[in-house]
Amino acid sequence: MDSILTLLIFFPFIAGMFGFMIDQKSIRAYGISVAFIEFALSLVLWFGFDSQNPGFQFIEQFPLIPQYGISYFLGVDGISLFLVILSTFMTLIALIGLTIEKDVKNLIISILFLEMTMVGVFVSLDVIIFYVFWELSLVPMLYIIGAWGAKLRIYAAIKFFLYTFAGSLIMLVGILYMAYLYYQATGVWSFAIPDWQLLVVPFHIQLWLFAAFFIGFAIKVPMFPFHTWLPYAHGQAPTIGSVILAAVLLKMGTYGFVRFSLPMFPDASIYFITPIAVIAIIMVIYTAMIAYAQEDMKQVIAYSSISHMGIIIIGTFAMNAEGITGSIFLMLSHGIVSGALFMLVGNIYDRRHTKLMSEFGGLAKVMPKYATIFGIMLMASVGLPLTIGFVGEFLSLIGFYKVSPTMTFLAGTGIILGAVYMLSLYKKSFFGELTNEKNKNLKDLNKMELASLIPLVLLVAYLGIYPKPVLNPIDNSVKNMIELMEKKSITKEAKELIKKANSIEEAK
Amino acid sequence: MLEPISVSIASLNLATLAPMLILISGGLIILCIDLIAKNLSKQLYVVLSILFLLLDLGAVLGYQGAVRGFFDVMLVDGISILSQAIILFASMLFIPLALTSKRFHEYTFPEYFALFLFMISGFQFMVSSDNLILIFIGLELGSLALYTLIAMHNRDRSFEAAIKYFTMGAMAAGFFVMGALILYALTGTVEIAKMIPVLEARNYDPIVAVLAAVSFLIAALGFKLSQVPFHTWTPDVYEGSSAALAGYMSVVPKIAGFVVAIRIFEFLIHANIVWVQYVLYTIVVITMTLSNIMALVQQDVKRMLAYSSISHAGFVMAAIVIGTTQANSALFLYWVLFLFTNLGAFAMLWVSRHKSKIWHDRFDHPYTKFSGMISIMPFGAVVMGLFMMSLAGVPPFSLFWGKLYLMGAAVNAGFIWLAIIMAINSAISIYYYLKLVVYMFLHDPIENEGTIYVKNASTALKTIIGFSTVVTIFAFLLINPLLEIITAYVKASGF
Amino acid sequence: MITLTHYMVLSGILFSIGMLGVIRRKNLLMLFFSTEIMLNAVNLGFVAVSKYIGDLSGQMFAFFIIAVAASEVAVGLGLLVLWYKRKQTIDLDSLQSMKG
Amino acid sequence: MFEAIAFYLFAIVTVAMFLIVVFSKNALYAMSALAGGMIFIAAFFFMLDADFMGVVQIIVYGGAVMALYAFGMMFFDTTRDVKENIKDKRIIYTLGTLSFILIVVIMSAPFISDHIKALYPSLPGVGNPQMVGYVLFTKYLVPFEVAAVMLLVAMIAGIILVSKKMDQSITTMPEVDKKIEAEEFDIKDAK
Amino acid sequence: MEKYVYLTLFAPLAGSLFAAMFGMSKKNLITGIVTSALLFVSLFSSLMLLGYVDEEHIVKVNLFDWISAGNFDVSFGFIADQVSVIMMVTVTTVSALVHVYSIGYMDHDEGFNRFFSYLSAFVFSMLVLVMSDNFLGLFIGWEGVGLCSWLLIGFWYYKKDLPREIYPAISPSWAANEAFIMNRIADLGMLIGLFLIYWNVGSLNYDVVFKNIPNVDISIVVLIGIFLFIGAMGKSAQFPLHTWLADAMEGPTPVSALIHAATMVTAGVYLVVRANEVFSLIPNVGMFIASLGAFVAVFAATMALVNNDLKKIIAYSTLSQLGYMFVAAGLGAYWVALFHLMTHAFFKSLLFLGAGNVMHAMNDELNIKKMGGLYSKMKWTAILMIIASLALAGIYPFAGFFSKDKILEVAFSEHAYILWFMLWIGAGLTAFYSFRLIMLVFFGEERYKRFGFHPHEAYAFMLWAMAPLGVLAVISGFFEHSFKEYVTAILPDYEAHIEPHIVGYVLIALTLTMALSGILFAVYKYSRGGFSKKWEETWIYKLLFNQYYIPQLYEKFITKPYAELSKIAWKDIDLKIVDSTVDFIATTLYDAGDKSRVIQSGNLSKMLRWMAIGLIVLLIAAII
Repeated sequence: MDSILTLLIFFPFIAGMFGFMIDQKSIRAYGISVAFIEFALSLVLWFGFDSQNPGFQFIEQFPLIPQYGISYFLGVDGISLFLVILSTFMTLIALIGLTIEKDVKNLIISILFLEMTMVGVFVSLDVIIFYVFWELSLVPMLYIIGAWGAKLRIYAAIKFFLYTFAGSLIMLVGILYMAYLYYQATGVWSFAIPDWQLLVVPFHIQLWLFAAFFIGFAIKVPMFPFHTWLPYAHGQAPTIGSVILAAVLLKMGTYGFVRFSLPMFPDASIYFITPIAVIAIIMVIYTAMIAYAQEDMKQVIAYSSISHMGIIIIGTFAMNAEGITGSIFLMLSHGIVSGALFMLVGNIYDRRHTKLMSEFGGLAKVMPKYATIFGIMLMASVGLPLTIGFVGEFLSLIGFYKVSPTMTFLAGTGIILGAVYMLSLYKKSFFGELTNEKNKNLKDLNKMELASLIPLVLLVAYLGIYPKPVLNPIDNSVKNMIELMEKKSITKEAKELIKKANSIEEAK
Repeated sequence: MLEPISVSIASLNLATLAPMLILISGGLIILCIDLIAKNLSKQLYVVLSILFLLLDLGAVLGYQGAVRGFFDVMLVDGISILSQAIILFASMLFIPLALTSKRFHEYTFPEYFALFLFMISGFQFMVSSDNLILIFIGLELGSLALYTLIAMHNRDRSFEAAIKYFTMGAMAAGFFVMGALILYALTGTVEIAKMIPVLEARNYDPIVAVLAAVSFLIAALGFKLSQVPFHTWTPDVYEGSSAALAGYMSVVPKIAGFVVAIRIFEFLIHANIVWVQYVLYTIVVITMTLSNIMALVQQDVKRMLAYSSISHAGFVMAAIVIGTTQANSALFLYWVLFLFTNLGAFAMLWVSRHKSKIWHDRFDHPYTKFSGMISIMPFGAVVMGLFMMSLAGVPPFSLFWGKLYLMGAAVNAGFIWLAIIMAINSAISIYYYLKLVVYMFLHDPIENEGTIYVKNASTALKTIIGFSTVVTIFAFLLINPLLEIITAYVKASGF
Repeated sequence: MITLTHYMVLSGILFSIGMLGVIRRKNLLMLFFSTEIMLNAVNLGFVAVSKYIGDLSGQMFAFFIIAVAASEVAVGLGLLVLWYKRKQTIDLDSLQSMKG
Repeated sequence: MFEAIAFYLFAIVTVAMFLIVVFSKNALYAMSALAGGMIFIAAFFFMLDADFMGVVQIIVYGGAVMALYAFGMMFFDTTRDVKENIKDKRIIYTLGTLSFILIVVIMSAPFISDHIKALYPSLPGVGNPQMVGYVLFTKYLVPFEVAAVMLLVAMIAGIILVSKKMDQSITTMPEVDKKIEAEEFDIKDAK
Repeated sequence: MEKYVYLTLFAPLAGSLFAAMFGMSKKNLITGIVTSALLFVSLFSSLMLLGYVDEEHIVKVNLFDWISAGNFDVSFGFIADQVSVIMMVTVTTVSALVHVYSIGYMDHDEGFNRFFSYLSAFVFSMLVLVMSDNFLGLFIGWEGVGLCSWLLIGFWYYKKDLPREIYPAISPSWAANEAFIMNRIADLGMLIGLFLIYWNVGSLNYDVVFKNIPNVDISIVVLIGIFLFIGAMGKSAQFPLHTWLADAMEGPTPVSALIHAATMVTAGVYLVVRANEVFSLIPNVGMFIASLGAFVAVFAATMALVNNDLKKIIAYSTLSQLGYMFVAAGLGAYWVALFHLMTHAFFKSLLFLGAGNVMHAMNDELNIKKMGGLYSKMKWTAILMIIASLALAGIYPFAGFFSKDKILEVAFSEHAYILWFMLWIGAGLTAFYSFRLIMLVFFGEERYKRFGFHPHEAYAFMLWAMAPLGVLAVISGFFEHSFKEYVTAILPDYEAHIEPHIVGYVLIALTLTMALSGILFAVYKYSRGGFSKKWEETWIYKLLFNQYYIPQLYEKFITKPYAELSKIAWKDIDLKIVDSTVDFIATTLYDAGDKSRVIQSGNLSKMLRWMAIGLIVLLIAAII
C-alpha cells in the first residue's frame, strides 16, 4: 500500500511499453484490461483513504536532486483523490468506447502514457515532478489529436501544444522564483508543495507569482481570452481525445488554482478575485453564446466546456469551503458529463461521419436509447438537480455569492444560457421530423457503446443523489486549506474576506 | 647578462600537458601508420582515436595537484577539467560516427583522424590556459583543423562552408588579437589572472579602452559561440558539413569558447562593469530570439538544428551574464545534457543520410523526408521525437533539467526578466522542433520503405544513438551526481 | 617625440584599413590580403607596447601571430585552390548556394 | 627628431601601401603593395628595438607568405584586372569610416600608466634576439610547441586540400562502391 | 405514519421507473394500469395523511444527507404538514384521475409507455416539491417538474416546426424548450433567493429559516421575497414570463390538464404560501405580487377573449386564475390562495380533460371556429365542461364561486379597490370567454361537418375518470370552512373584514352579476352566430389576438438578437479577434523569421559586413 501512488503512476506506462509486444488485433482488450486494473488500483486508493484526515496521505518521498531540493514526492488528499479516480475511470470508459481502427495500437499506447501523466499531475507533491507530468501530458495528446483527428488536425494539435507549452513556461519561471523565495526564507532548497504552502510570501511578490502561475493555469483551463485552442483541439480530436481532454486535462488547470494559487498566494488570490471573476463571467456568458451559434455538435460541447469551466473558476475563487468544494466537485462532474457528451457525439460521428446538426433531426425516433442517454447527459450538463451537474454548480455559485452577489448573478446566467444552447442542440438533432434519408436506418447504440455509457449514466445519477462520499473528503481538505490560508494571509483585506466568506451572517 | 636557465622538472607540472601530449602523439602515430601501411581500414583509425581519447580522458580525470604548470602558462582548474571532459566525451561519441555503412570521402584519409586528434588537443589547450597567447594558438589550431575537416567532406557545399567559416574565422582572429593588444597595452600582461590587479589598481581607467578590448573579444568569441550578429556562418557551415561533424561543431568548439568567455568576461562582471553585463544581456536576448524565429522558417532539419544550436548557445551565454556559481554550473550541466541530445539528433540525421540528394535539390534532410516516419520506422521516429522534445525542453528529458537549472540560476540572481525571456524563447522554439515531430508522427508517409531512414546505419551508429537516447530519457538520475561534480569543480576554480 | 599613442593610432589606422578591405573585397585572394593587414597592424601594436613598457610578452604575441598567419595562409590557399578547381573562380559571389 | 621623421615617413608609406592593397584592382599590384607594407612594418620593428621580430617579419611574411601567395596567384591567373562587383558602396564606406574613427579614438586612449610593470623585461645589455630566445624557451615553450603542431596541421591541410585525391569525391562515385561490394562478395565466396 | 409519506412520494416514482422499463418497446397497457394503480396508492396514502395531520401530528422524515460542504448542509427531508398535505391530496387526486384518463387518451399513441413514465415522474417531482422540508428540496422538485414538463410538452417531438397563425414556427419541441428556458430564467432568481437565505440564515430548512427570518435585516428580506417571487413567476407563468404556458399546449392534453392547469403552474403560488413567514414581513412586496396578479388576471383574460384555439383559451384562463391566486397570496390571505389553488385544480383539469375529449372527437383539431353543435354527439363531455366552466366563472354553488369570491373580498377589505375592480372585471371576462368556448364548441351550427369531421364520444372510463373531478368542481367550495380551519393551523389566519356586512353581500352580488352577465352575453351573442367579421378588423381584436404582440416582441428583441449576437460573438469576436490575435502573434513571429532571413543572405561579403557592424555597434556602445 505504501507505494500505491508510484504504482498508479507507472503501471500504465509500463503496461504501455509492453503494449508494443501485442498485436493489433488484441490490443484493445489489452488496453481495456490495463485501464481496468489501473482503475481498480485507484479504487483501492480510495478505500485505503482516511476521509477524516484532511492532510496528505500515502506519502512517498525520496530525494531526486537534493542539490536543488527536488524530490520524488507523492501524496493525495481529498482534493486530488477524486481527480485521480476520475482520470483512471475516464480512461477506462474512453477505451471501452473506442471505435478507431487505424493504428489502434499506437493510439492505445499513447492513451496509457497519457494516463500516467494525468495521474502523475494529480498526485505529485513536488512542484517539479508536477511540472514534468504537466508538460509531458501534452505529448501524447499532441499525437492523439494530430494523428487521428479530422481535417485540420495538425493545426489544432500544434496550436494546442504551443499554447499550453508557452503558458506553462511562464509558470516555470514563477516556480523557480518561488523556490528561490523559499530558499531565502529557510536556507533550504525545496520544491515540496506542503513546504511551499507554509511559506508566507510578501504581498507584492505574491501578485507577480500569482500572475505567473495564472498564465500557466489559465491557458490550460482555458480561460478567456486564452481559450481559442480548445475549440480546435476538440473539434479536430478523435472522440477519445476529446473525452480525455475535456474530462481530465482541463481539470489540471483548475486543480492548479486550488493546489497552488490559493494556498500559496492567498492575498494575491483575493486581490485578483474581481478581475478573475470578470473573466470567468465572460467565459460563462460569452462562450455560452458562441456555443449557441455553432453548427457542429462537438463544437457546442467544446464551448460549453469553457462555459462550465468558468463556473469552476468562480467557485474556486469563492474563498470559502462551499465554493471550493463545489468547484472541485464540479470538476469531477464536468469531467464525467462532458466526457460522456463527447462520447455520444463520437457515436453519431462513427455512424454518419458528420457532426453537423443540420445533417440530423429526429434522431430520437431511430435511436431512442441514444437520445435518452444524450438527454440525461444534457440535463446533467445544464445542472438539473439530482444529477451530478447540479451539486457542484450550486455550491460554486452559493460560495461565490458571499463574495459578490452581482457577479454571482451574472455567472448564474450560465444556467439559463446553458439550457439555451444545449436544448437547441437537442432540438436540432433529436427532435423534429426525420428528414434526412441517411438517418433513417441508423442503428441504435450497440453493446460496447452502452457498456461505456451506462456506467456514466449511473454515476451521474448516483453522485447527483448521494454525493456525500465524495464531498466529504474534499470538504475536509478544503477546510483545512482555508484555515491555512486564513492563518498565513498577510493583508488585512484578505484576512477579513476569508473570515467573512466563511461565516454565516449572524441573524440579528 | 642572462642567468642560465635552471628549472626543476617538478615545478613544470608536466602532468598539465599530458592530456594534450597524448592526443598530439596519437595524431602523429596515426600519420606514421599511414606512412608505413596504406589502405588500412577506417575502423582501425576510429578505434585508435577512441583509445587515445580514452587515455586522454583518463589523464584529464586523473589530474590532481597544482593548478598551474609550465611557467604558469597552463591552467588546469575545475572548469578546464570539466570542459575537457565534455570535449573528450563528445569526441568519443563523434568519432564512431565515421563507422557508417556507406562510404564517405573524408574517412578514406587517415589524416582525417590525425587532424581530428590535433583539433581536440587545440581545444584542450584553449581551455586550460589563461594566457591569451596560448588561448589564441589553441583556438587557431583547433579551427584550422576544423576547416579542413569540413572541407574534406568533399562536396561543393562543404568547400563553400569551409571557405566561409575560414574567412570569417580569420576576421575573428583579427578581432581577438586586437582585443588582446588593447588589454596588453593596458596591463602589460597577456595573462588574464594578472590583468585583474592591474586593471583594478587603475580603477578600470581608461574605461573606453577596457570596454573596447571587451568589444573586440566579444566579437571574436561571439563568432566562435555563434552569437548574433557574428553567427551568420553557423547555418551555412552546418549545412555544408556532414551531419555528424555539424553535431560535433555545435558542441565542442562552443564549450571551449564558453570557457574562454567565462575566464575573460566573468572577472569584469564581478568587478561590476555593468556595461559588459548589459551588452552581453542584449546579445543573449537577440541571439536567442533571432535564431529562434529564423529557425521557424527553415525547411531543412539540419539547418533548423543549426539555428537551434545558435539559440541554445545564446541560452547558455546567459549563464555568463548571470555570473553566479550556480549559473556557471548550470552552463556546464546544460552543455553536458545538450551534448548527448544534440549529438543524438545529428546522429539520427547522419543515419538517414543518403549519398545523393533524393528528397530536395538542395537539402539532405528536408522536413518532408521524415513524413510519416512513425508508420515506416516507429522506433526511429520515437527516438528522433525524443531528441526533439528534449531539445525543446519538454520534461523530463535531459535538456529540461538544464533549462530548469539555468533559469533557476537566473531567477536566483535576480534576472527575472531574463528568465522570462528564456521561457518565451523556449516556447517559440518548441514550434520548429514540433514541426519535425509533426512530420514524423502526423503526416502520411511518402514512401513505404523503412530502410530509407537507416541507409547509413551501422551497429556503431545505432549504439551511439541508443546511448544518447538512454541518457536523454534517464537524465533525471544523472542530474544530481553531475551537479555535485560540476558545482564542486566550478566552485574550486572560483567562478 | 613619438609616443606609444602614435604607434597605437597607426596600428588602429592600419587595422581599420584591413577591416575595410575585408568587407570591401570580393576577390577571395585579395580578401585574404586584407586579413593579413589586420594581423600586421596588431603586430605593430604589440611590438610597440612591448617596447614602451619594456616587456617581451608583446613581441612573443606578435611572433605567434605571424606563425598563425602563415598557417592560415596555407589552409586558406588550400581551400581557395580547391574552390578554384571546381568553379574556376575565386569570386566571393560564387559562394552563395547556401542561404536562408 | 630622426625618430619622428622616420615614424611619419614609414607610417605614411605603410598606410599608402595598404590602401593600395585594399583598393587596387590588380592582384599583382595588391600583392606587391602588401609585401612592401610588410617590409615597412618590419622597419618599425627595428625602430622599436625588436630586431628579432623585424627579421621574422621579413622572412616569414615578406618571404614565405608572399611566396605562397605568389604561387597561388599564378595558379589563379590573376594578372589581369580583377572585376569586383561591389554593391552597397555607401554602406561599406560608412562602415569603414565609422570603424576608422572609432578605432582611432580608442587607440588614442592613454594606455601607459604606473601600474604596469614589465613581467619579462628586456634586460639592459642583452640583445633582443637573446632575450626573445630566453623567454620563448622558458615561458612560451608550450605555445611554441603548439604553434609547431599548428603548422603541421596547416601543412597537412594544405597537402590534403590540394591533393589529387580531392578532385573526385569517393562519396559520390558509385563505381567505387560497386568495386568494394564486389570485393566483399569475393571474400564471402572464398569462404 | 412515515410509511405513508414514503408511499405517497415513491409510489409514483416506482410507477415511472416501471413504465420506463418498457419505454422503448411497443405499447403495453400494463404500464398505464400499473402507474395509475400506484397513483391511487399515493392518493390513498395522502388521504391517510390528511386525516392524520393536525397541530400535534406533523410528520417529518429525513431520508439521508444530500449536500454538505463547509457550513452548508442539506438533506432529503420531507414534511407532511397541513399545507403540504393539502397540496399532496390535490396533486395526487388530479394526477390519479388524469392517469386513468390518459390510458384512454393515449390509446393509439406509440409512445404510450413513455408517456406514463414521464407522467408519473412528473407526479413524483411535484410531490417532492410540495413535501420537501427545505428550500433546496423544493428546488429539486421545482426543476424536476420543469424537466418533466419539458419532456411532456415535447412528447410529440417528431412533429416538425409548423407555421401557426401567430408564431413564425412552432412545434412541441420548440414549445418544450421555450418552457424550459423561461423557467430557467426564473429559477436563477429563485437560486439567488436561496443564496440570500442561506448566507443570512445559515440553513435552507423551513424550520430554521422561518424561525430566524424576523431577525434578518428587512432590506435583505425584501430581496429574498423578490427573488423567490421571481422564481414563482416563472413556474406560474406570470407576466412577463407567461408566453410559454400558451405554447405548452403543444403537449398532449392530459399533460395540459395535469401540469399546466392543476399542479405545476400553481407551484409558484405554493411557494409564496409556503414562505408566508417571509412574505408577511414585507407587505410592500406582497402588494406588488398582488398587483401583478391582478394585472395578469385581466391581461390573460383579455387574450382568452378572442382566441380560437380550444386549449389556448383554457390556458389563458389558467393564467388569469393564477393571477387571482397571487392577489390573494400577495395580500396575505394565504389560505384563500391555497383554497383557490385547490378548487381551480379540480375544475380546470376537468375543463382540459373535456377539451381533450373534444380534440379526440375532432381528430386533434383545435380551432373552435371549426366546431359547434357537438353537444348532440358528446353530451357527457359537454355537461362536464359546462360544470367546469360554471365553476370557473364563479357561479354559485360551484367551487369557483367560493374561492374566487373570497379573493375579491380580500382585495376589497385590504382597501385595494383598484385590484378589486380589476378582478371584478376579470370575473366578467372569465365568464364570457368560458361560455364563448362552450357555445362555439357545443352549440350553434355544426360547422365541423364542413371540415369533414366525425366526432364521437370518448371512452366511458375516460368520462368516469372525469366524473370525480366534476363532483369536486361542484362541491369542493362547501369545504371552505373546514379547509380554512385545517390550514390556518400553520398559515396565518385571514378574515376579510368588510364593514358593514351589507357591503360584503353587495360585493358578492356584484360579482355574481358580473359573472352572470358575462355568461349571458356570451350565450346571447354566440347563439346568434357571434360577432361580425368587422370586429376582427379592429386593432383591439388584432392586439388581443396577437397576444399583445409579446411573442413577436420576444422573438424580435430577444431571440433573434441573441442568435445574431451569438453569431457575432463567434464569427467576429472569437474567430476574428481573439483567435486571430493568437494566430497573429504566431504569424508575426513566423514572418519575422522570414524577414530576418535577409541577414542570412549566404553572401560571404554580407556576412563579414555583419560582423563588422556588430563590432562597430559594440565599439559605439563602449565609447558612449
